[in-house]
Amino acid sequence: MELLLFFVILILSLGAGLLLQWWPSRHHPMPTYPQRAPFLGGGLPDTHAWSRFHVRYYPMALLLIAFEMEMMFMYPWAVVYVAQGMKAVMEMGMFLAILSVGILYGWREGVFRWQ
Amino acid sequence: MNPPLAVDIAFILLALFAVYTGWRVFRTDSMVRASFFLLLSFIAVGAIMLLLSAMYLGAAMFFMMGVEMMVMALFMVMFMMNPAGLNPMMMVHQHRLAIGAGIASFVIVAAMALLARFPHRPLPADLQEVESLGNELLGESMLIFESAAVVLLATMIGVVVLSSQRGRYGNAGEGSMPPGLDPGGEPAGMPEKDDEDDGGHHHCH
Amino acid sequence: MAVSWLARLAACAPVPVFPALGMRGEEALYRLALSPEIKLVDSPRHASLLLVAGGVPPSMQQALRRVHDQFPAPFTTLWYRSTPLVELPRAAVTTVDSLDALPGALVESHGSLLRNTVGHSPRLLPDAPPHPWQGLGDDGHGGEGMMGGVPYGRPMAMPPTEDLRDGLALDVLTFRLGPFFPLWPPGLEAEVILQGDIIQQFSVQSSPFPRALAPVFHEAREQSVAIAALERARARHHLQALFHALHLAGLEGLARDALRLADRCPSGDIALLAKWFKTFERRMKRRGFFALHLPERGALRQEQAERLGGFAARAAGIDRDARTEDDGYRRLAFATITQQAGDTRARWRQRLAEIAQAFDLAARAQRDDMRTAQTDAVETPRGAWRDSRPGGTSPLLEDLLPGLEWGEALASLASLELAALSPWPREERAETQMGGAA
Amino acid sequence: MILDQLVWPLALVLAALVLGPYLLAVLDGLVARGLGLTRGPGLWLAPLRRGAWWLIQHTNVTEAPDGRAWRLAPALYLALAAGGLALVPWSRAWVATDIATSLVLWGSIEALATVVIFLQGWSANTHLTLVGAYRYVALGLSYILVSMFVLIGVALPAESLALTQVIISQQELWNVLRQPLGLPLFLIVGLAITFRGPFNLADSTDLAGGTSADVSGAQRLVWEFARSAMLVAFSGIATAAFLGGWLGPWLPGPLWVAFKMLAVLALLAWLGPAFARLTPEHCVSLMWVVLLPLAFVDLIWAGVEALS
Repeated sequence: MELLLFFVILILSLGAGLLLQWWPSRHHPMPTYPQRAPFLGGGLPDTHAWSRFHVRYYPMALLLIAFEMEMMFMYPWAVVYVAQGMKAVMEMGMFLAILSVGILYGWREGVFRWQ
Repeated sequence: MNPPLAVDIAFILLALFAVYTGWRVFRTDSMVRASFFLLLSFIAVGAIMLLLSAMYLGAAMFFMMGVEMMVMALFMVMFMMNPAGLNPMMMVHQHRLAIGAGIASFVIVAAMALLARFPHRPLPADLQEVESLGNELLGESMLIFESAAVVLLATMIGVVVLSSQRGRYGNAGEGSMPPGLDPGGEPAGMPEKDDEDDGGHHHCH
Repeated sequence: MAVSWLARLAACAPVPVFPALGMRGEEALYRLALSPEIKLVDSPRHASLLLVAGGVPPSMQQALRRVHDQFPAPFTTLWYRSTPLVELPRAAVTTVDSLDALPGALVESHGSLLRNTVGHSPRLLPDAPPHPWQGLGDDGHGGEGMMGGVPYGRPMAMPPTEDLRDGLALDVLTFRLGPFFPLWPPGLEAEVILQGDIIQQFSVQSSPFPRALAPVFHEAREQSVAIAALERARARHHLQALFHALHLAGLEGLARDALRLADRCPSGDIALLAKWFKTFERRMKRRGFFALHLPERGALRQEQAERLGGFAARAAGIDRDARTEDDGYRRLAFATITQQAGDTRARWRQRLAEIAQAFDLAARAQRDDMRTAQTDAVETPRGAWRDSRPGGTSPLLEDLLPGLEWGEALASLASLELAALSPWPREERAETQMGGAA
Repeated sequence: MILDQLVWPLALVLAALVLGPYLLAVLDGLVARGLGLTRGPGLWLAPLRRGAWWLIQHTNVTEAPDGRAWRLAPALYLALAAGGLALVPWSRAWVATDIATSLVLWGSIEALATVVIFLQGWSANTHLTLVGAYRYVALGLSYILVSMFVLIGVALPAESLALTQVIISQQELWNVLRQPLGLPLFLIVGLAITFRGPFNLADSTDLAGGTSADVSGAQRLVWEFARSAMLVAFSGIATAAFLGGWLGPWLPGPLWVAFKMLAVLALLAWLGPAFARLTPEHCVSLMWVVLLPLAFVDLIWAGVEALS
């Protein structure tokens, strides 16, 4: 039941978003090529913008993947935390301490700076 | 239980959607589109999990795949030629092998689904899925859980070592120099002779 | 009737204006930034009006046509002290020569555009792709292979030989930016090569338009002038420069405050001005303006700083100021201020310190009615004006910007003054009037 | 039964989806007025006028865009915002989507928002939008960890991942007091997910509008609307997680929720333009080196508090 309503809300808003874009422009002609050129203050590009884009934060992105895996363990842990008491504290403390080492190491090696 | 008919219809629609988007992954020219078609496919599978009352696994699926497909798109665009598919291209290689492997694995999995005898163990109605998962993590599977932390730490360090150009002593390409043992002294722990052009290999750790 | 109802609603919206600044067009920008009914935007895609302010040299008219054609319909044009492009029909052109009438004219144009009483601007350039491609080549993309050809009219980006930072050579994006890029000095045109968001190469193709100074600087070359007037004009100049940097940093409110202060500079009460400026400076620091500029970004080398002169040299630790040679200033116990780092942050610290110093000097000079004693060297905000006016120095960007991230590069650019000094002073009219209003 | 489970929650979500962004635009107008950017009458009409202008302006097309993805991105962003609003409990009975893992589902909405914002900048195939898109991903991948830690913090005393349980656990003391670091950190997440103020890396001024630089007309309307709607959804989650949701004397629950959401929105509308935009490099360092450890501290605090 809840999921049905969630789904209905998603579809309604998605449809509204698309309709709102499509309806006003349904009779508009295709813009001319000069209009469609990228805006560069009067200048022109040599090439398409799509390219092998040099992402400058790729080590951070990889670090995140590892860290996020670990976060997924934390949600179930949070639910039983109070019931399990000290045991949960110890276990998660150890777990997080190990992973903090990873972040500290990454920071030390300049992972969060632009490569 | 919920009205079974609606759940069945939703399941079939989502399954078809997952298969369709999975197929589109290999039919599109753009790496970004391919990544996000795969994401859509995973989302459909996650939604099926929600339908199966695996509330945590389903939501976690959205979460994980959202981040992971984003990172995958970044790297696909970085390293693939013609990443946006401006020119027509073929996403798949070795067609015959791929088709054969696909059919074979489909048949095996389908046979398992149809022929295997699944135990009939209806779950108690008041099963708290997330809690039982948490208790498992803090109970029998604790060792696995903690060793996962160590494995992830190893992953993190590996990632940093392999990908980070900037070491703590400066750029790796410049040939890093650890500080001396005494002020102004010889760099500590260096080999006798430093090979100047090591071709961008990292020795910053 | 729904459309006319919508149009009437939209006609009252704040007027989205894209300013294309020509020579001596800044005054229009500063005036419009303080007009609440106008919304200045940075992309023609967001505007209903193209405002061309100031003269556009013939070599840049093609670029202007390109900007003009990038507006989505409906839009129209307005020309402030500028000659409209000849091919534009009369109906799509409004010309205005008075600064006071400008905001009103823009509001009027926007309103009549939406009420359909003024013509939409037509397209000027032919509707053709940059390169013919359809149906050519082996895949119909105008060439051969996976990376070849000109799909959709343009070639694909190709990898360079190396990368400045991490040696990972991926594709570079080569494009020419300007001369109407609103986030750097008007007239500057450059070929930029980006790898990721790092600038790999930057070559200036045309220098920014010469910058006109307040007439008092020109007078000072001919006769003795009041030091107070000179210093007020200096503070005003730096405050106006600050507007661009604050806009770039996303601090729109403070950017307007800088302009308001600048407008009060020529005739406002000097003690009050100094007090307001102190508050303004404090607020700027608190809101993280300096935190935005990482240390060592955009740092000038010694000889570059010397070539630039003025505040940029002093920010790099070169203790040189033509004011020290003037007896009038000496009697005011003028002492130069310097910074050491020479980077973007140091330049802004220097400029802020010089504004505060200018207010202080003006206050003391005004009390005793001090005047300058010499005319053969005047310290302008752009640098010392001795035998010749400070010239354009934009080629040093080719050295300075590579290796910087895009935002850092633009922030560094905003902290510098690279345009040559115009031989003619700025017209005083606007200034006295604003002074009168304040 | 049907009325309580379907009709009222749906009506409330849709009302919040339509009214919320409008009220946020009015609040933004008030803040702009405070900064001296606009003045004169028409505070309440200004958002409608702007919207009308966007509806009239033609939608731009670029040379070789990924057309479908480009049009889909704003609509998907709006759908994600609506999904977030669906998770907000309006009262004990009126919750559109009351599942056991709504906190995780909100986390996945945050993760997917990054994808959608990237898509908006990428699909245009123009230079400035592309740089904006990649910049935002750096931020989007960083803030998500902070958000997860902070939300796990509120799950500890509730012993549940459901927002309704989180609210019920705040009956004695709201989480904003019980976990004082939580709400400030979470507000930063709110600014980041809608790229406002210091975290406006996607649509920044130095890129002439960033991912929006080549977007016009109705597409821009939907984009800006979705961006506001996302902040409204965020304020709903913040209300439930930290401000006790429907809890409050005298008034009915949904009204309390609405008031608290408005307060959060007003705070964010005021905070946004108060600070200079951070550089992407700064942002990433800030998130990982400063805010993530602070989120650790918050979690430990929450843990100690929950056991005592």
